[in-house]
Amino acid sequence: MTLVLDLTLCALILAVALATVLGGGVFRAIVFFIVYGLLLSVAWVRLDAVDVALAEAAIGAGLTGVLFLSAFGKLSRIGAEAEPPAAGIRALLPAALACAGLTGALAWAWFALPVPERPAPDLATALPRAGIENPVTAVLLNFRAWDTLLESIVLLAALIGVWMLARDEDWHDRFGLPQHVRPGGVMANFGRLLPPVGVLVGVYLVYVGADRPGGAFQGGTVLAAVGLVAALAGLLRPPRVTQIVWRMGLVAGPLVFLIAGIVGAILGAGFLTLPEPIAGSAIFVIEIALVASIAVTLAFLVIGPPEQGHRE
Amino acid sequence: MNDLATYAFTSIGLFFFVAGSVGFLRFPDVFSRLHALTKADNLGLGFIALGIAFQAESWRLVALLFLIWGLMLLAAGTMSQLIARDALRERDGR
Amino acid sequence: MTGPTLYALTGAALVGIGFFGLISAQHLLRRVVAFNLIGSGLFVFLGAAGARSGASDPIPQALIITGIVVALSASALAIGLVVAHARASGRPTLPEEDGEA
Amino acid sequence: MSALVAVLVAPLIGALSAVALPGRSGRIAAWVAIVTTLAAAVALAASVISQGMPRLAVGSWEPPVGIVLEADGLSIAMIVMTALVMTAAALTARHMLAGDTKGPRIAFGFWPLMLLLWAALNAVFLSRDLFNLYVGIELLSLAAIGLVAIEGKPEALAAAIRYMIFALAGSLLYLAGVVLVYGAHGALDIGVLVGREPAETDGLALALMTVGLMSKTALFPFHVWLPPAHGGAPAPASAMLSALVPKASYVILLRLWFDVMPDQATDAALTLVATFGAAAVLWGSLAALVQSRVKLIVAYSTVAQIGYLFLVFPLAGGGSEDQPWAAGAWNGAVFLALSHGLAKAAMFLAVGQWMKVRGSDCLDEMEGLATAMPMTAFAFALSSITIVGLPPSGGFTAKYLVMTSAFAAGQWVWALVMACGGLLAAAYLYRPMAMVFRRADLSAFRLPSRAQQAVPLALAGAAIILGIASSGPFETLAIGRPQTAEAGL
Repeated sequence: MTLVLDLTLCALILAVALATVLGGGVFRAIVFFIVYGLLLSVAWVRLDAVDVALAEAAIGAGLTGVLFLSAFGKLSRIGAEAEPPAAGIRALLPAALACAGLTGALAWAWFALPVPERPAPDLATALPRAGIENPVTAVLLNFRAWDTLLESIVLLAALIGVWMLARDEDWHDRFGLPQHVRPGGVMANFGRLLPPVGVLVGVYLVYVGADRPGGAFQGGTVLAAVGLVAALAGLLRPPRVTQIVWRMGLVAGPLVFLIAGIVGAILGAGFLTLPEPIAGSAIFVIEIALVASIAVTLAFLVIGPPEQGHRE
Repeated sequence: MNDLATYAFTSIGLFFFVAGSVGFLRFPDVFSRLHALTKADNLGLGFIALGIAFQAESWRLVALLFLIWGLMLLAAGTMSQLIARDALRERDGR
Repeated sequence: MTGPTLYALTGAALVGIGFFGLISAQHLLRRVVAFNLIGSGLFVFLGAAGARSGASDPIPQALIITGIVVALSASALAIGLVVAHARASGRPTLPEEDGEA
Repeated sequence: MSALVAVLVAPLIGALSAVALPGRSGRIAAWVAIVTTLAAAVALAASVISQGMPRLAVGSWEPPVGIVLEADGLSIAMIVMTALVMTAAALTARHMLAGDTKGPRIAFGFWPLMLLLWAALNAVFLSRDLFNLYVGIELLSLAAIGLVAIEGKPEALAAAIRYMIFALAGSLLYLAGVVLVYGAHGALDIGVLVGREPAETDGLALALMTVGLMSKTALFPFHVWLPPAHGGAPAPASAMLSALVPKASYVILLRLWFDVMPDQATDAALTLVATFGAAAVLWGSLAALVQSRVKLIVAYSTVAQIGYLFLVFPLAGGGSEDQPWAAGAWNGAVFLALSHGLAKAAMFLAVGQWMKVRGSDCLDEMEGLATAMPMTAFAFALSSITIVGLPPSGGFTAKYLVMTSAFAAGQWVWALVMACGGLLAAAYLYRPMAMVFRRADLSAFRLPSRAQQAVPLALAGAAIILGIASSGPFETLAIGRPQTAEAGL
């Protein structure tokens, strides 16, 4: 019975992925990609990885999908959404064969992989000392904290890169395109109703991340989405690059993380070492700052560089 | 008993989903398609939530299930309104 | 055929599909979509490898979450570049693959 | 706090401060970070030379649970070279970015991107964890792409997109290899993997990672993105991109082929890699010969110079691994990477100053610059000596090492390629030099200050000093590599 479910799910995932690549039109590809992300998050649940399922649904399907859709909107506005005619099948045959070869090689590798002892025995002894119950959060924020710290900075690097794509004459304008909302309309009401619940859900995801699936990235994404809805509903006006408070919000998470790491190094415990008795609370503090920064960074990434001047 | 209720309600829910999907595929224009999708699917989701609620171990889970349903109603309603308005504007050539 | 094997093979197929999309697509936005398919295919493969021994292994899950966030960052910058490029040149494609031969 | 932590943390905090703080205070924070990181790099090198390799298990978690950072001879050589190039680029950036029409956007974005690039490079040079290296090279790529696009011109944006496609595809192939390694061995730490039981899938994993990293290093045939990207960025950014960024993926390749999986390095595979290198040398040099813009000549020269770096693979690995010449070849490769980094950065900074004066980098516009700005012309000439590989430069020492190894190994083909590459380099660098040294009256132009002109000269001088004082660097490079200690000269 479960095998039938898995088979159906995998077949659906592959069909939607093929539709994404082969189907006509960019818009269709984007919509299929969002469906693909949602199906994939079901697959993650099947693989017993609920934390990943949440991340995939929120970030992979949700946020990435919104990014694609808003980019598509901007491209349509300048008449660059249509696709040029694709190359003929004959021209693409070598590429198709090479890609099939890659898939074949990976499939072969799966059957050739030795099965190592896992989870590593060292992990079992380390987990009780992590100061946190959820093993995935323990790996992210304690064992492999250096990865996570760099990752939060990767997010920031992407945002600065996106900001650099603003036109010079727009630099001091507000982020993104202005939204026109009818006061008292559907969107305005939705924007008023959703944020209280959304904030609750976001905070809850972070809070339960300590001992059950959830965490800073998943919660931060929900909070970013709440901010975006509020901006779409005209409740919040996107800020400008010159507003220092927001820029401080962007760096707060990585900075607190780094400072916690340095304090450990100075006190002699070691870089990014969280001594066992205080590990839980230290992770809590880091996580709060991280969530704030992730939410602000993600929301700004979606809104895009400043460009409101030309439309107002 | 609980299992029986789950089977019954999820089946009803699935029926509405199928009906909604058929409507989505068969109806001629945006408005009637939206009508099929939002109404039938929201109802279907409600029944599925009800069905799963019989399997829940605590009232907390039941509350969460219906919170999800409520949020879906809110989102689906808003989105269909927005899509409909956009389609209307396009039809009127504005 | 067990669950993890099924998902690993799906992941392998996704990688191939994604690379084909990356090569064949002309519209740059579509290439970014394809790039996301490759990444998630690899993650599924890794997740399946982690689920193979029965007990769920948190390390690959954490790696995958990190990978998802990194992929989002890269996509966001790529999407921004595509929009900026289209605005500057009026086209959503690269200037016909000049010098690429 | 150890210097090892400082070289990572200082540029990161600098970048965060440069984002958060307004205008002037942001730039001051960036400069504090630059000076601190430079000092920390020197301190780290000194401590490695005097006290041996520092090893840091981040968070006190040992692998396979945690991530290890370690500084060996290769790391510190690269970190010090990076620090010199970064500092020089920063010193000239203020002048080159100032007074432009670009205004506050570039003035805001350049400093954080540059510091993030620096942090990513140091992180890659120090990390011993294959997945952490993935995160590091992604940070590196995103910061580099931001710097390519920063000019905002349509060509720069197209160049950035092409770079992005190659960089992302490369990262994903590398990640595919990492996934296979983790799947087979349940470990990501290089130290743990060295003692692994070789698995059937290791060959595929190494192949995937190699192709991915080749794409990021811009080795032929994946080089097409490099010239427009490096040629289109502002000069200080070009200097970093050309001198440093390809070295990060190259260093990972060295570690993979010579530390992690020497058992997979068959002679055929090594020869294949070197063949790509040889093609890169010839193709890059020939393409450089026909360019009409100086920046593109310098960028194509990078394509060729990257090719050299791969010629040593069959000389230092596979059947050659235990031979006496392997050490010489390996040292030669690293020496090439170092001297190319210094010289190429000097060239881009010199050309950038010429561009600033003439408003263009067309060959015809370069007349008379040697009389007007003798120091930059001298810097370009000295760098050319290194790139061509004439004594007494670091480039000469490197090529001498590799060529003697090639003859000792009986693989004279690679030596022949190197000789051809040297001759071609002399030819393509002669063209801008001849123009620069032609007489013309440039007294009407505003010239950069002497201090500014001295910066590329200092870098070019460092590349020469590397050749003259090569014994010190040799011993340093050997730290952490037992088999290279017996220099195979």
